[in-house]
Amino acid sequence: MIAVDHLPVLQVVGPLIAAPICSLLRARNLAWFFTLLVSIGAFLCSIYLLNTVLETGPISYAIGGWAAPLGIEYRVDASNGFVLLIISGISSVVLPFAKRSFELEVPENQHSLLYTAYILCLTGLLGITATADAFNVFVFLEVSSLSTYVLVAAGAKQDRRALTAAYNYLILGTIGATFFVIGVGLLYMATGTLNMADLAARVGPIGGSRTLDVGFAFIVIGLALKLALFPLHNWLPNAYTYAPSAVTAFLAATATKAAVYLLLRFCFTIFGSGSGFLAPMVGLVCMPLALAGMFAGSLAAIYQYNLKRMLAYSSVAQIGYMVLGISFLSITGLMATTLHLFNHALMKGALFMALGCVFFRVRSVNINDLSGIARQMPWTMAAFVISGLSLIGVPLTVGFISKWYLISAALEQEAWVLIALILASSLLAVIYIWRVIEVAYLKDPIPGRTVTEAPLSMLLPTWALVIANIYFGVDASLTTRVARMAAEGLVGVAQ
Amino acid sequence: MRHHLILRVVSKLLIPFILLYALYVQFHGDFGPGGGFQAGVIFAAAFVLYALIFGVQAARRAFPDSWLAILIPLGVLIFAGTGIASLLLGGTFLDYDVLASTPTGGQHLGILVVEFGVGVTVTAVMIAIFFAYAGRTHEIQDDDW
Amino acid sequence: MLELFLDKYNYWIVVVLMMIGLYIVIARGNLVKKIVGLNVFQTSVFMFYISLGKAEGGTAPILTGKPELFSNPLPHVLILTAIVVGIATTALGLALVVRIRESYDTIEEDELEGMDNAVVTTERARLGTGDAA
Amino acid sequence: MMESGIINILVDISLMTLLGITAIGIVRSRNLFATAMLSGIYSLISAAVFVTLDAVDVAFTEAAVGAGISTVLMLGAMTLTRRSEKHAIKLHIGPLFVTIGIGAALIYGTVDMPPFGSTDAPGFQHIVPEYIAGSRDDIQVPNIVTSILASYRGFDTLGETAVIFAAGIGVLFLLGRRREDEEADESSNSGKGEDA
Repeated sequence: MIAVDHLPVLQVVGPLIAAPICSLLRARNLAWFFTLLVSIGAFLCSIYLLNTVLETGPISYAIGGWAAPLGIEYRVDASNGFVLLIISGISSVVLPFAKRSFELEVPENQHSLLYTAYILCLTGLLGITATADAFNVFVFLEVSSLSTYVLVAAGAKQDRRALTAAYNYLILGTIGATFFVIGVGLLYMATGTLNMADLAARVGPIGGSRTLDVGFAFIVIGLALKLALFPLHNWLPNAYTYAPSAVTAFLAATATKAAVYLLLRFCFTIFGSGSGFLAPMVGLVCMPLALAGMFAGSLAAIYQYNLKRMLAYSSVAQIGYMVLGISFLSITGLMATTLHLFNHALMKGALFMALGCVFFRVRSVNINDLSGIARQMPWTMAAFVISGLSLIGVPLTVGFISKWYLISAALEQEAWVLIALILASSLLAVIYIWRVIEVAYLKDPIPGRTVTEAPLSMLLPTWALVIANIYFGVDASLTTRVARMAAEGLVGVAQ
Repeated sequence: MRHHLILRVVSKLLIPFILLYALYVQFHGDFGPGGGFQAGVIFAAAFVLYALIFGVQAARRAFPDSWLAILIPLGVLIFAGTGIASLLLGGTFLDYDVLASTPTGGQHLGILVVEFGVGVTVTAVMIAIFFAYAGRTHEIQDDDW
Repeated sequence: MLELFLDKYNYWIVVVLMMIGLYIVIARGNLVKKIVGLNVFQTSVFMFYISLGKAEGGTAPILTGKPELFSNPLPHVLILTAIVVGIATTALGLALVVRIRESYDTIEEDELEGMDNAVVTTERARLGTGDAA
Repeated sequence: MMESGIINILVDISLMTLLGITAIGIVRSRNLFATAMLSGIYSLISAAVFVTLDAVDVAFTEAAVGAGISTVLMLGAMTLTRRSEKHAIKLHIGPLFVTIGIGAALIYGTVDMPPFGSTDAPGFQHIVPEYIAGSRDDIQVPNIVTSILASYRGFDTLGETAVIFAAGIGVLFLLGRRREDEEADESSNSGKGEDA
């Protein structure tokens, strides 16, 4: 029973210990199975943690036995408990899918290293989410980033552009992380502490310090690079396009989510009360960028012939929605962002996995090669269409819930223009999803090509996410309850 | 560089001292500057020197890939294992107090062990990285420089 | 004015060094040079951290038994970690450069982009004819 | 403060000037071999700066890593790539403005900072006194940096080890297999593009 008390840290340390063990496993099936077990373990752990947090409130864990500001603290509350659940859950769904996908797309003798990098990436993402220490965030951010570069570069067997994509991601990611470090340094200089709760308590009384303002700005820019906020999104389309299918599905559904969570944490928990800088920074800078990202991303998506790239640009647009939710600076806006974190993970995970199924059979995700594919791969394309509808925001899917809360937040502030813009950008999503439907369903199959439905091991995980898209779209009571608690928790600590 | 007699003799004399110094840095970190990371780097530097003078093949024989494959993960496991041990002994993760009969003794033991873990992984990773680069090129010729 | 300079000169020089490093990263097109720039940028950030931990008249934070004024050891610890992260990033970045060179035969950004764009153009052309048929 | 202060400032400023010259040398050099050497020199001088700022552990590490390992890596990579930059060094206006903007923001931020060397800074008042006392009484390790690194913030160091491990895995993944294997692999896979 003692083990239960240690779950906050075991959630992260479990995968951290598993990674070196995985590198020792030479048989690739064994490495895959081991990775799957680890991921499911982390998922179960996150379910337990979130459940406990919802019932009894935040859990704090002092690593090394040193109490909070001295040592590094792990602190799980509704908001990061939710993000832990998203990351480990998506990972557990993607892994069964990943096996066949990696067998096709990555050279055989590299699989145990590949799964090791995958576990490290999972470790890093869980670590940055669970920690309550600003510098510890950086360390685990780099664990996840370095392994992500490797995972992206693993697409090089299919297309050498994966290498340049990984390199550019490495350069921009490192600049982002260094900006984050500068920001943390400035905060430390002004407050003398690195613990988030302690920072929040000490930032308040200082107020109006230029050091703090600049520190905050650097942290926001660093995170904006990591979460690919327009116009700092340049690394994302190539990275998502040329990474192996399973990696894209995993990253698109988790990596940017963790960065958005960090942005929430810094904006609201730490700077919520203290700096007079928050409101102008968010209102004048983040909101226009979010809107620009929504339109630039969707418009760029319409013109792509490579569908993975199309969805990557769509992710840029979706990140715009998340940041827009933040920029309302209200509980409803925060709920919209938190809900969209979860919902977007479901829909993008499903969409990228459906494309992964297509690639597995067709060896291409260019739109013309998909002519009439729906007749040959009906289940895959049905999954694509349903999650596409969710992306657009059609009722009875999770996408609708996100849009609903986003529009409610705009309504509260009577921002009619914003509502019009949100609806208009959803129409752009209709266009690029319809392009795919038109080609896949209405055109004739390419003559002479015999393509069969994707294997069950890939189809079932895809459909698991599709069903989640519908289930949480019909009954959003659980997710909205968590999102409300998360939003209140994020703001509440600061007040 | 195989034919440079002076280099070979000097480095043969030097390398044991570099290794000794690495060990000193590894275990003296409590008192002066140094610790596992620095020691690992110095240890690896000795091997890089050896490889440069006597050839990568000889260095690979001295430090075979199978060792590296085990040592790289081993260091991380030693470090994290210390954390798990303290957890099993009733403390929180990485709480060294519980590792020995007195808290101070536990702290000393814990610091020693985790620094050793860092040293192992750093040494192995640095050597592996060097071999990985070296493995992709032909021997560097003197007139290349 | 002089006082402000004496108070802040260290930070200011370090900021200038950071800017030079960052400039190399974003302005130079050679992939190895970019990594060097990243190193300069990060090393300057490290100096910034260490500067803020300096105590006037202090000594290195090693206990000698006498009561002494120490410089702040916490930034030292953070930067030790950051240096390690930096070298890890450099190693991985250079490995990527080596692979890029092997498959593209160049490490100049504009040439890489040119080659990738050429691929895109041919793909689009192929797709265009596919549409007509 | 004045007497020893002035000497310190002079040493500081001369080191910093050297750093500036080296950095500009890196910007202007087209020869990548020279760039790698200059980058090693930059690290060595920064190590000297770290010593003047009392950070002996950091200086040690920076010298070993920046001047040692990372130069070796640069040279190793260079034997596999090329020795000089292709394009002439010219001023790029866009990046220049970006960096100047970022620098200006940082300078703006320094205005409210505690003076350089001041022990009134919050960093000296909060937490750190406990580290010093704890290192003396509880942990009994003379090097305070070691006791924070390995004990108080040991988890960061575990993360750091994981980062090194990740880099090792990454380099082995990218370069571990011999070239011949990959060439065989690629020829069986009909080339670079996305094959339909």
